[in-house]
Amino acid sequence: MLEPRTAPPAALQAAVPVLAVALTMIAGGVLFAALGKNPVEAIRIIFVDPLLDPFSRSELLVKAAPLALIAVGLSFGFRAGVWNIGAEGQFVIGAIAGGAVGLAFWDVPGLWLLPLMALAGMLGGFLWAMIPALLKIRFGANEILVSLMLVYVAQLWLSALVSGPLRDPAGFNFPESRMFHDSATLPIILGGTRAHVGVLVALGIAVAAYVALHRHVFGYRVRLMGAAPRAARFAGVSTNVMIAACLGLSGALAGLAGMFEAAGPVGQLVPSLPVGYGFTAIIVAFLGRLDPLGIVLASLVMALTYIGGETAQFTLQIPAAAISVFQGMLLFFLLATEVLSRYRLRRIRRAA
Amino acid sequence: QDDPVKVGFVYVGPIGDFGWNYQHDLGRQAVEEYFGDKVETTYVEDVPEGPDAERVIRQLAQSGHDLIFTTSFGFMNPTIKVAKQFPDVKFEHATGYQRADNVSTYSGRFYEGRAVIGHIAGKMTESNIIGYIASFPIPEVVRGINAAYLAARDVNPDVQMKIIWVNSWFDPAKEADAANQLYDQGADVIMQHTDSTSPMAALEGKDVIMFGQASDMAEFKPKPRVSSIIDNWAPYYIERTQAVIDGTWESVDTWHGIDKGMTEIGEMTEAIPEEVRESAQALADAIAAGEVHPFTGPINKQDGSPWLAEGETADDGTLLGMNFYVEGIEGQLPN
Amino acid sequence: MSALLSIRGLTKSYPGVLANSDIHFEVGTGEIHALLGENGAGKSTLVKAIYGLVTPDKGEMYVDGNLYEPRGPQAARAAGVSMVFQHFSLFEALNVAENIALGMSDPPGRAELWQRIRDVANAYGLPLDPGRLVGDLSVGERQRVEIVRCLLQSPRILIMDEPTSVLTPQEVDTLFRTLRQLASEGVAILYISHKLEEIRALCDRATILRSGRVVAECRPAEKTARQLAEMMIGLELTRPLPRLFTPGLPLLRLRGLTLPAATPFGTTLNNVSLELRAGEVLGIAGVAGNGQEELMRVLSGETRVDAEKLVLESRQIGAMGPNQRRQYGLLSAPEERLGHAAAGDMSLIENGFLTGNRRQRLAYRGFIKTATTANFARAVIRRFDVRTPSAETKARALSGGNLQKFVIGREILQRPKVLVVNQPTWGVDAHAAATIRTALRDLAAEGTGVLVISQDLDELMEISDTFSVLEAGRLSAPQRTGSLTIDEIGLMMGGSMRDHPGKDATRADA
Amino acid sequence: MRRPELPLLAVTLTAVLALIVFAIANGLNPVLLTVSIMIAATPLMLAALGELVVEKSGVLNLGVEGMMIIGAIAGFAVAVETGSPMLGVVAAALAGAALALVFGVLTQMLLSNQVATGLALTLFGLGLAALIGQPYAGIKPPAFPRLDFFLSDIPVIGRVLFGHDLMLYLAFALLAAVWLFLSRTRAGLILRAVGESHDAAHALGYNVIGIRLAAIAFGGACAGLGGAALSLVRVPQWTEGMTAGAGWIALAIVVFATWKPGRVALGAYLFGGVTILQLNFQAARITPLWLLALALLLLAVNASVRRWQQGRPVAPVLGWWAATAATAALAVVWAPSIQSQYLSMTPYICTILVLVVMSGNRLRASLAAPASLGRVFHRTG
Ligand SMILES: Nc1ncnc2c1ncn2[C@@H]1O[C@H](COP(=O)(O)OP(=O)(O)OP(=O)(O)O)[C@@H](O)[C@H]1O
Ligand SMILES: Nc1ncnc2c1ncn2[C@@H]1O[C@H](COP(=O)(O)OP(=O)(O)OP(=O)(O)O)[C@@H](O)[C@H]1O
Ligand SMILES: [Mg+2]
Ligand SMILES: [Mg+2]
Repeated sequence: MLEPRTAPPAALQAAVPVLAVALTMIAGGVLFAALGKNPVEAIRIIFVDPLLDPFSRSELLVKAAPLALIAVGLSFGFRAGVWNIGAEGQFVIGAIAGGAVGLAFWDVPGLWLLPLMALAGMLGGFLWAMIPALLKIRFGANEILVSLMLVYVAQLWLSALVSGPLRDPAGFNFPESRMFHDSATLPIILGGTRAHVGVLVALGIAVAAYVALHRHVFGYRVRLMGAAPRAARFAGVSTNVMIAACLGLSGALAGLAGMFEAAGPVGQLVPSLPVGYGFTAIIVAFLGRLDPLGIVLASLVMALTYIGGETAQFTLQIPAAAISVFQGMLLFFLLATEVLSRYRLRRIRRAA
Repeated sequence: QDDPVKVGFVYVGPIGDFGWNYQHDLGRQAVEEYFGDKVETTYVEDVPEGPDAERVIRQLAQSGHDLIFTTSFGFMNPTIKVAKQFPDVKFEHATGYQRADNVSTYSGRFYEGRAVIGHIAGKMTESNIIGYIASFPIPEVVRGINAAYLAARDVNPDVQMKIIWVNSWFDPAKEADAANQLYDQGADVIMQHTDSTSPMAALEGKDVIMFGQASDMAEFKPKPRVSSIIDNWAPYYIERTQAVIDGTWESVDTWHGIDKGMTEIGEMTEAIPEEVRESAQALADAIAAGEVHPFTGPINKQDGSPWLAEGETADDGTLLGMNFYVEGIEGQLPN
Repeated sequence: MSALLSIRGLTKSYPGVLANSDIHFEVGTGEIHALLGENGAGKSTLVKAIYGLVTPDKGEMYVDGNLYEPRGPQAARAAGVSMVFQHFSLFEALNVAENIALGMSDPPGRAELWQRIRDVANAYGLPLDPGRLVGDLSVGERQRVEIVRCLLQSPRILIMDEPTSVLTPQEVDTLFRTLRQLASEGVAILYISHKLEEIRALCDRATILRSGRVVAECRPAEKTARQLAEMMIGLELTRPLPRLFTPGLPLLRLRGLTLPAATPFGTTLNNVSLELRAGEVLGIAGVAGNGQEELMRVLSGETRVDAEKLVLESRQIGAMGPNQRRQYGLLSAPEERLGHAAAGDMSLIENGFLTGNRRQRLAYRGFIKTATTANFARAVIRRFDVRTPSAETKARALSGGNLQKFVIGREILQRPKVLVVNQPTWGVDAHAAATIRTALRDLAAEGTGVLVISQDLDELMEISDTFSVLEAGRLSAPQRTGSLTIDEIGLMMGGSMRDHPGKDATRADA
Repeated sequence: MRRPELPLLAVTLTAVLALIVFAIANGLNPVLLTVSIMIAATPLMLAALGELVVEKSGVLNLGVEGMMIIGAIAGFAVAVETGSPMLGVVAAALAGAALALVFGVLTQMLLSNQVATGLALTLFGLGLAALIGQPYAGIKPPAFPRLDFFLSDIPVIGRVLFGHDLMLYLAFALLAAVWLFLSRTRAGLILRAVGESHDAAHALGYNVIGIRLAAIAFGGACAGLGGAALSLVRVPQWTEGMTAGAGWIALAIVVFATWKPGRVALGAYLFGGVTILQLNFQAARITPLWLLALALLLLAVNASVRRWQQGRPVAPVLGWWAATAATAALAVVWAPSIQSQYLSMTPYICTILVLVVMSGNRLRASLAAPASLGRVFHRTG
């Protein structure tokens, strides 16, 4: 029998995700053993080894930054009951918009270029997210489906652009843009690695989001709308404004992440730029319990499973698919254990 | 020295695709078999072209690999970037055009194979409609379409080509749909420049002939698969590994065709009439011997403007950047 | 009188609450037996146990002297027990016949079911069209569906949990006639209500619960309502004193508002006008579902209308949202405590911020002033005697009456110019209700205009100076309280007003 | 025919006519085209019917994609191993149901968020299917039995109605069954009641959680069948990620259909049609302008019929017709070369457009939508 808790203890709130990760390790171990791999070694390679190697550590940041950035944006909407499932598309559009600016001023030096690209990226993601927002506000169209359909559209558009207008003129017609010039490439913060300033920006935004969520009227409205939509309307929160704000915010941050990815690790526009950060970020958002600081941690854990998973692939030849199963399990366990923080387990007594 | 040479392979898709990646992995297995204890090979499959590729390549470089094959066009820039940081490691990038002191490029002249199957198609089509499932409008694919069309037209002036672009190297559902549509539109020969076997699976049992792509796709013999264009990387991989062992490795640009066996024509089945099999084999031999070039003038571009004069053959530069249809192909090249 | 149902030592606990503790009582054939008690006394828990929805921790139940242990409602129905619920048991998007079929264990075929519904409905004077969507029915008609659903199963024990809170006096009469007829046919009826006069009129015996225990048994007809109430709460009740009413300047004016229904089952407001003056308590009577929700939303600002339709003092505020209205002094408290007036999963402090933000200046440049906000909530808790462990407690954890005190107090403490409340004491027990009513009267005495929407005529008679009736989206002209009898008002609530438009045309006090 | 269906009927007829005109104008065989569309629509229809039942019970399971792909691989693997496509179909249904029950346990018993759990299910299903499927890539499945009668030889009708794979008939049988179940049976009534108000259903003694779990399992089985229709009939082949968004389209179809089984079939055919047609557009040089003209035409027909039906003047709609004509005229004179990526976007853009049009009438949509959809049910007591 489950009964609702009135006030979940803080310690439990923190312990629950840890429990989920622990259970995933166990279940994942069983999975790897079933594949004929040494489970202890596999878990060690996935969860520990990347932390010991300096390069892997920097890569962790590179991988976690876009995840955190997108997930922080999504968390506001998820709290308010606005389901943006299409961050991947907004990510792509952000990359296109930021990248197009970078290509337009290809060999123009200047410190203004990167901020301009970042703005363009955010604007692109924002506008792309406004499509589901406006359709929902005006026609009541389901934002889950609209934003998701727009992912495919964005990806095809990127593909069309890099094999058309944005194609590298010296690239033998291959579908990719030219490499960005130095002034359009994100500065590296750790020499010899790929860790770029975007990592710092993501961290800063997460902190700002934390403050906004817990100390600002905007965050209050978001939480209120999620907790009790009618009460939110009564409190003067406009549902439409919130739909637009939540979708717009998550779109802008996803767009920024896309621009960072293009101007950072990749350094050009390619059709394969999106690798699913927008979808993974949904998991990260829930793994971080929709709290910006939790999300930062969750994005690091998630990045760990990716990087560790890659290493496990070529050291133990664990197939890539097993790593996705492993990540799916992580989310299941998280969702399953969350019940513990919201409800208390109680034995049912039955009268004799 | 006693240390085995470590050779790494980076694949863009699953090795179980029975197409492009599968063939590269056959090459890797051939290296293992040939050198035995002297080498140690590693592969990473399903590496998306994009931000993760650089890390994977770099981790291979860092973990003591001496020679790394990156087997997809999208790995070009990451390979170059990593190569700069690891000057002692040798890199080999497939299908790209950028080289460095420690980066070679290699690819096959698959258009030679296309000419051979185009020849078969031209001879065998009864509806005079050849269907073509195309992936992306990059030079490699456009070259294949032109080569196949020219060879078919040589033996059958009435031939017509219908092309469907699926915008994917590997999307079985879409490829199957495209195959069905081409069939419904009357094509009785269908070629593909995509990697899955689903078009054949979809048209199995229908009155149509098809060709394996990248790998032999022998499972669909004798029909619809009547022959195939096979990418055979094994000899090249063995040769380059040998060069590293011998210390003679140098940065080169390799573009081999039927002559060196990098492009192979798969077994022609009984479904092809004896006489066609012979003429097709003769064409393949002639190409291998350098007597015939699939792009030999006179050839006009689609808009009617002259490209190659009588007897003139195309130079590699133009072929590498080919972005036009030749005269006679209908439809616009999506560009 | 033989005991048809007897309960022995029934105990049920919820975390932290002993909802029922060692309950003993008996109901005989043909008896109408009342269960009385303040909010949370355990009445619903007890009847749910009888209907098989709650498994008791201890104790036995006997029907006809045989041990009765229902494993679920189906088993209860098989044993001849039927129940009309306090909340939730109809499906709006399904039709009457479907709703009834769902409440039966073994419904007959469609044609036969329709016929039987008509037969039973006519036999008891409860006309119903089996084909209509329940969502389209008035609340009184919905109650009929529930009752017919029970009657169709020829129950031997009929449980009614607060069935009349939504009925007009005339509908209550019909219901009582039905119940007496059933009792005369030998059905045992367990009847729960907070309306003590009804209990006195209807019930043969009453069992009184307090904090989950039986504290008394009596014959209600032999007691006054006041005595019954005092037995329930164990305290003496104070009543607001009658007060002289001198209307001040007009504060709030709604002019000829017509508003189409916003939801499929909503009500259309039809040319509604009203005027509220300083120091006036204006009551709006009417059966729920006649436009109360819609009117409330128009006044609170959740539904915006043309600016000039609604005027506060001299300001046109029709197009403003709730916050701007609050700024200018129009505050409101909706009927639904959890989920509308307050967010259940948020703390009282956060719920204080919910409407207090503007007027109490709880935020600076959008950043919430934590200390000020907490102090505001604590002030409400102190002033209105809200029983809660702390201000950090989630609203959900409070009892209904206490949360209602918090919600009303939150608005009153903000010194409104006009306060609009909907069902301020709905489902609230006598003690908390008295506190709230007194607070509203005090507020009016200080010059605030108070608009009370309520279905409880006794309440309106007690606190309002003037009142109007809302029926089918139309609002009657205001009457001076006391100028009409409860029966006359009841007729108006039931729709007779449309036949006598002239009667209410002028203000009684003008 | 109930009157509200009239505009829908008109729009459908116009679309079918446009299809035939398009086919004939481009030398395509309309019959073959129709058959292709039917094959493409079947997996969508199966999955969407299952999801319809789930949503009618008040549960939103966004994991359709995951359940479909599990069905695709399970069906494929079992068919290959046993050589029997029928066993494969059974296995696909079971596998889909099993995965759905993971969702069921999480959301119904552990009260997790349905949206998040559904997404997790999709991710997990895609990964698990890829893992199981590794040995099956590129393998040829056993051929699926066809129902071929002499009737198949009747011109046009024969080819359209007969001689299809069993899956297609299964989909229509399922359509009839779901329709009958929901509208004619007591169990269907109870299911709808649970979706309408779980609290009321609980108070009347229905086992809300049990009923929902059964619906979820059924939905999973249907999605699994849809996956099998893909891997055993439509493609027929196993490859990683082969559902490629079909599960999401199935979800969109349920919204499009305003929770009515008949419209689910219509929706599936519409989407199947667009998917197939966009491949033909390339050869036929259909530009987005033509598609825009078609969209405008459908809107114009819809608005005109609706107004005519309501007895309102039709004149204000002339703008739509004029826009249609102008766009069509422009499309005739101006046919710019178009990158095929833009044509590949059409199924997705059409999905969005249709969602918008269907959501337009909020009052009606809210009537049809199960009132408890997506809400967590917590049983107390
Ligand atoms: N499902 C539940 N879980 C926890 N506590 C409950 C539950 N149901 C009732 N309670 C608690 O049990 C006590 C008795 O509740 P019950 O609903 O029986 O009161 P009631 O007498 O019907 O009140 P009202 O007059 O408000 O209807 C209350 O304190 C209530 O908060
Ligand atoms: N959803 C929102 N997100 C962020 N900021 C908001 C949002 N809604 C309003 N704001 C800003 O917060 C402040 C207060 O807004 P509020 O809605 O209380 O203003 P208002 O227009 O008076 O309200 P109402 O129209 O409900 O009366 C304003 O600065 C407003 O711009
Ligand atoms: Mg009660
Ligand atoms: Mg405002």
